[in-house]
Amino acid sequence: MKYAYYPGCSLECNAAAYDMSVREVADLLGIRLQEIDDWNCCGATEYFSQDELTATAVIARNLALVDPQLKQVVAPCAACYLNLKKTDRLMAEHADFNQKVNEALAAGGLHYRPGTVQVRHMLDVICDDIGEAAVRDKVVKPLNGLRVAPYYGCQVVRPYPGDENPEYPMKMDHLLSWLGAEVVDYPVKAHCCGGHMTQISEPQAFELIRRLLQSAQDYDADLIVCMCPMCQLNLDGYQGRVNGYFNTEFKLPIVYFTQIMGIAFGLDPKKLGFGKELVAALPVVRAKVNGLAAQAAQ
Amino acid sequence: MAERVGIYVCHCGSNIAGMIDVEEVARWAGQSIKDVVVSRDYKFMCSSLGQKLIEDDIREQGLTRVVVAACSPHLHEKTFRRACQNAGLNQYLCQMTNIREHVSWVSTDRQKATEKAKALVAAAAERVKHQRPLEQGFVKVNPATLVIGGGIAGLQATLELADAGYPVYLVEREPSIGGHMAQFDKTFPTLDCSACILTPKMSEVGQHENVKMFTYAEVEEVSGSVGCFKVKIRQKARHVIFEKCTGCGICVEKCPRKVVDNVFEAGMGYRKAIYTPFPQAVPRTPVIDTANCTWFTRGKCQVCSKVCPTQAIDYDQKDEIIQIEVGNIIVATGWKLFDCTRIPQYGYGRLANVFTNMEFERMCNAAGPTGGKIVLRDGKTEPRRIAIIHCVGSRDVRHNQYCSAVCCMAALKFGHLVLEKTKAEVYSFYIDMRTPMKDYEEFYQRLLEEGMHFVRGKVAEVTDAARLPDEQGSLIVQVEDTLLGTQRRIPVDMVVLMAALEPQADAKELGLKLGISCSMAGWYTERHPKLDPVATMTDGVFVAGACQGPKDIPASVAQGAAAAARVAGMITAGKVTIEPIIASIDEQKCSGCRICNNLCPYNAIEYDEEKGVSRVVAAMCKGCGTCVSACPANAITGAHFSNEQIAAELEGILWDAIADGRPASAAPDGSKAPQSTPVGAA
Amino acid sequence: MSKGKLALYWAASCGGCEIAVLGIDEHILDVAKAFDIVFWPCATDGKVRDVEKMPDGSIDLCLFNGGIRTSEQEYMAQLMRRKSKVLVAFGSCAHEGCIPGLANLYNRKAIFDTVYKEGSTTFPENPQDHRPQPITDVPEGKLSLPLFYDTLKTLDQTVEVDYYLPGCPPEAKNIWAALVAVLEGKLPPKGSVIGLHTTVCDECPRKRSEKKIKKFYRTWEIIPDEENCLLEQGLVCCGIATRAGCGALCPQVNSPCIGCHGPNDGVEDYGARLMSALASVIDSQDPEEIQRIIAEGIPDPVGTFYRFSLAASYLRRSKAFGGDGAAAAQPTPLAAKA
Amino acid sequence: MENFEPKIVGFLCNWCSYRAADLAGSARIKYPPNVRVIRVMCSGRVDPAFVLKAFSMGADGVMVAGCHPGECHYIEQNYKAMRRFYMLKQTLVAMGLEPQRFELVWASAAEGQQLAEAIERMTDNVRRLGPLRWAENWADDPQREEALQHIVKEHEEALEVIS
Repeated sequence: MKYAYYPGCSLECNAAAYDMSVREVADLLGIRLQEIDDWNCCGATEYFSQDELTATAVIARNLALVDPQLKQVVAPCAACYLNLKKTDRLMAEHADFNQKVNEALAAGGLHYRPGTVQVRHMLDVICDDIGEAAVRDKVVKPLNGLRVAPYYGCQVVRPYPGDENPEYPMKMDHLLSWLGAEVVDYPVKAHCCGGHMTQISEPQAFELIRRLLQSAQDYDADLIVCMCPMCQLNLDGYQGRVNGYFNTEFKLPIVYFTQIMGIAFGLDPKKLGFGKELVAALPVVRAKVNGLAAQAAQ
Repeated sequence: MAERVGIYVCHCGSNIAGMIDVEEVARWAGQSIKDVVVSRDYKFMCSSLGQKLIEDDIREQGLTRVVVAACSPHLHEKTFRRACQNAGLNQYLCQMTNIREHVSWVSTDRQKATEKAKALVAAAAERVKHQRPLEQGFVKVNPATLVIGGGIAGLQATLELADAGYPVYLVEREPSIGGHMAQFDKTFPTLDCSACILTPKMSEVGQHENVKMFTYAEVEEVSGSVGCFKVKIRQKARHVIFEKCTGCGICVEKCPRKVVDNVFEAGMGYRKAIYTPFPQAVPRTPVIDTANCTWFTRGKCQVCSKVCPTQAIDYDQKDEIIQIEVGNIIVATGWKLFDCTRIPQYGYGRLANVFTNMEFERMCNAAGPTGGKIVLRDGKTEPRRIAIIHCVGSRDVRHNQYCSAVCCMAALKFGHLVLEKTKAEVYSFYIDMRTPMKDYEEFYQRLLEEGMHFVRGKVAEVTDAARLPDEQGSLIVQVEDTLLGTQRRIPVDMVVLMAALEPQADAKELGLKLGISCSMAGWYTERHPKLDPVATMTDGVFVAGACQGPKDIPASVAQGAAAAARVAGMITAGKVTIEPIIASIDEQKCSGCRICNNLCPYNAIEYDEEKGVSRVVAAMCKGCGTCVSACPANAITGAHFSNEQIAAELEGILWDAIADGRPASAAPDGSKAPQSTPVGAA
Repeated sequence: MSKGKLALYWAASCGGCEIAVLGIDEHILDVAKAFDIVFWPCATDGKVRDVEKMPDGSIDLCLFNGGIRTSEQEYMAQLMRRKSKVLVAFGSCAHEGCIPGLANLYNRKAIFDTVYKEGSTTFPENPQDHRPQPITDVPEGKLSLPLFYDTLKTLDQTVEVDYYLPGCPPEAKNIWAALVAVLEGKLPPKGSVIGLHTTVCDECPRKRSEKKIKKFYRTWEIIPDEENCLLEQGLVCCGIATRAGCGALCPQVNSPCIGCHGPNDGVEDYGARLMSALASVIDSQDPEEIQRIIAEGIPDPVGTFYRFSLAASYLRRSKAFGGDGAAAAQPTPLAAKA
Repeated sequence: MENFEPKIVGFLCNWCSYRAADLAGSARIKYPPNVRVIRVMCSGRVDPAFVLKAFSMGADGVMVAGCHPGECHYIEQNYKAMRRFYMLKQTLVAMGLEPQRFELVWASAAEGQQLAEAIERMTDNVRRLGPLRWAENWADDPQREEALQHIVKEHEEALEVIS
């Protein structure tokens, strides 16, 4: 199966581990990713509130650049995924808006007809297109004994939840169970990580982060897996600051779901980007997953 | 000889005349449509003066056909047919066309609406010329009635009819009659003991000489029609011989196998593998739950058989099919509870101390699993704070859009019981408080005074993820308080979800057997939402209680009685009229190809092997016309909806298309397809 | 009693009807005894101008076979109508268009393309793509050919017809029975089809039961058993909708009826009867399965349901090539967008 | 084309879709006046011949509406309507009719809004397709009159030559 691939800016720097693990896992599962040639930034969250038309045009450029042979584009970053999807919908639903966006695209010799490209998240591709049997088939190191808390965040399940319950999504829960992990069913799995609030009001952001960490810890999670660079950054990067602020002692590793998949698939942790996170994940994984500790010792 | 057609266009005050130029329609019809001898418009055709207009014209002008362009024939077809009949014209020579619901009320352009009305009038006029006089038939009504469902609505209907002296068959799926009401502790707003008012009715039904009860039984098949239904009932094997059992209960007492009771106790308590659902059950005869009985699952035990003093246990008993004949059927199959796990953010099934309303009902009931004590799932701790969440699965576009009608009052009742029995604080989280019936609002006021807390807002989630020290170990209800305009987190020990009432899972299936339809939500559809709430589209089948839509006990009882009154009316009349709109087969044309033979869901078509032709059994035909349009030999005719009548209607309805759509050069050919313009030059 | 005058004419048809007349065998002598054959181009040396010279209404009976495809045929139809007391549409072509009527799925241009351009026998001989012209100027004057119409019409779409004799071709016994009826003056009401008033099943000896069809087969896919109804075995047997009178000839030899006798009394569109009946007994309630059963089993619906009666049907012809072919063949706006 | 108002014949079953239309009226839901209703007891009464006749007589579209599958007043007759619909539609499309001109709609007695929307949608679709004027498909050849005259003339000339 072949898809256009839109990594987005985060995956080039702070979320490099996500990019690495997505490519590794995709390769193993036979998902062929063809990176969009000359893609540009999705504008993240802010641009839409500044200037909707320009923001849309900027994003639509990426859709217009998708190889016409490919009907689907995969975006691992939740914000990129949402922005691409939103753009396609806006253009499909508002003919006049669509026309304006295409006028802008025409300046660059491009055109995009809404609906031509289907925007997919990596999680959906793995769960829906590849499916349980094929994923289970690739598991060589089942994650038995590892208590994993799936963290969905906001943007993949809202406002376009697909067939998921946006208040209580389950897809990553299922995926983790296929890998043999003990899935932590904790109540805040689709609550907000604080997003960019860290830049605006730290106390607010820290409180939101603390809730997530606290709940995962209350449910005895060994680590949290996420599917968004922003979430990972907040939970991992700000964990120390949160501890300082609230006088807590959280030490929960935060990794991407594709990284933990790679472990179950027996891939080299280095190639999966382990070590780039601040709260080290590998020691926990090695300590908990049966057989991995011995292997690491060798 | 040409027919003499009269056309009557109704103004309906300004309902029609406001959007349609009725004078123009009448003028045009009089001038342009062939064979029209009278064409009038009138303020209110359905008034006695309007009807008299038609009657006088029939007598004085010798009309042979009448067209009334007014409202829906579903409202006034009978009125105008009667007027024609009064003046000596067969009622089936009157045709109504609907220019109100279908034209004036839905249009915005007067000219276009007038054009559409003309086409409809032309259609009716062309059609009516081909209509034939028909006579209605009659069928005798069997005085016996089938009531399906032994809940409070069905019990009420049963008693009304039985007391009036008519035989009633009552079919109940569970081992005992009583329904949901038997599970309740108190009823709102009077706080009557539910069992105290229900059980007398149950035993009355159980002992009534005119009632034949089938419990632990289901309706298998229904055939026939109003007046003479034939019903097959599946009596499920009880494995206890009904006639021998005295109901002493020793088998239940001695049975070693305990099972979680998911039906009557809503999963809160236990019963035995041989059981009666509750102490006051009617009948007292127990049933063996073969899925759990050790004899049936492992081939050991037989304790019940050993202890039974009357040898009433029969492990080899089989399901039995019983055939009965009835004149009418009352459906009172009730409702089932919404599955709260469908809203995972409320934590039901995941968080121990989240309960459903039915679980809480059982908990409050003195005869229930906790002996009426309100305690947490551990069975001993009394809660200090209780949250009651309204509209769980109701008024929610993701689940059920409707209001379940009883939950607000039930929540108030719960609040009262909690305040009466415990020292706990009670919070009600409501979207809107709905207390419209007699004494209901007063009850709400009473709870306000008793100190129940009301928070207006839809609960976002119930979580155990504490944020603040005093939230530790509690369930936290996260809600936007829309009166204060703020987010609130309220820690509680127990949450009660007021789950929606939903149609029974097999409501559709039973509906198909009975030939009645369900609404989009799955409730049975009544004949008319306002004016005929207990009848259905199928003559002789009535609905009562919550199977028609969520309703509380008084409303269910009222409907049960209403349905019984309708049935009693039919029985007293002794006969029902049968519409003559049926199919018939011309044996000369029929080649016996047998295409039509299995098209009739009522088996009204039979094949005469000897003559090699098919035949319609008039009494069984319901007049749908499906066989008429299937017949490849054109041998079947549908009375009142014949090919000729519909073809004529088409020619009328497309009069202007024929006039302007047809190329002039094609006009003179003597072809069959487009006949000459049916109406004169406009 | 003086002899009656009889004429036979042949328009757009295969000629089978002409031969079918001879199928009445020695009765042809009775015909000769009863009638003067005044015009029968196929068999006698009558000329059109002889007919033109006859007084109107002087022919007692005209058996006219073939549909109306050209201006000449229309002229002849009008002429024979004018000269005849009783005009009979003889055989399926005159009655309802028959196989030539299926050309109504195309138009003149498409038919000429096939014949003069794409046809394997004509193309090498016709490199300049010559087409028949109504008028051609030559040094000696103007040469003319009849105008070829876009749409074939049945006889009764062209002139008034008194009776119809169905069949492709009509069976000898029915021809003779019709002639006897004329001779004895025992004709049914004007406009009638001379024949039976039921359908082929009535004459078919096969065993019939209730019908349910899960799959339609084409004739080459299965060998049906000889006992039971062919339709119940999945073959599209048109006997259910086709006027009896043939004696169920085709089903008797294990071949489904193809419908040459046209519809039963009172039916205006033969294909509608067949479609409705067949669809009614498809054994599925699933929209997709139903569509699959229809699409796989009946790949050529018009040819199946209107094999003999397209020209006489309500719609008479296809739309895409309708009327002035070039204009009507344009794709519709929606199709163009997609 | 601008002012083209399609004429669509709607066959509505007595129990569901006709009542849905009644309900749309009672609720004063506005929709285009282009669908003209013929009431039949059941969608199973709709004979393909009615549809074909309607098109041949100048209808621009035909709508058949019945109870939802499984909700038929006559239990299952709307399934027969559905089978006929697909059978007829395949034939109509083979004859060059645009599929949007012939639609099957399910509307329960409670779905006045849905029926109104279906009518609006179909009216829009048919309006976009333009007038059908099926009978023009077999309009006489423009040269027909001349060709017939020519035959008459030739025959007259021939007669003159002979005599």
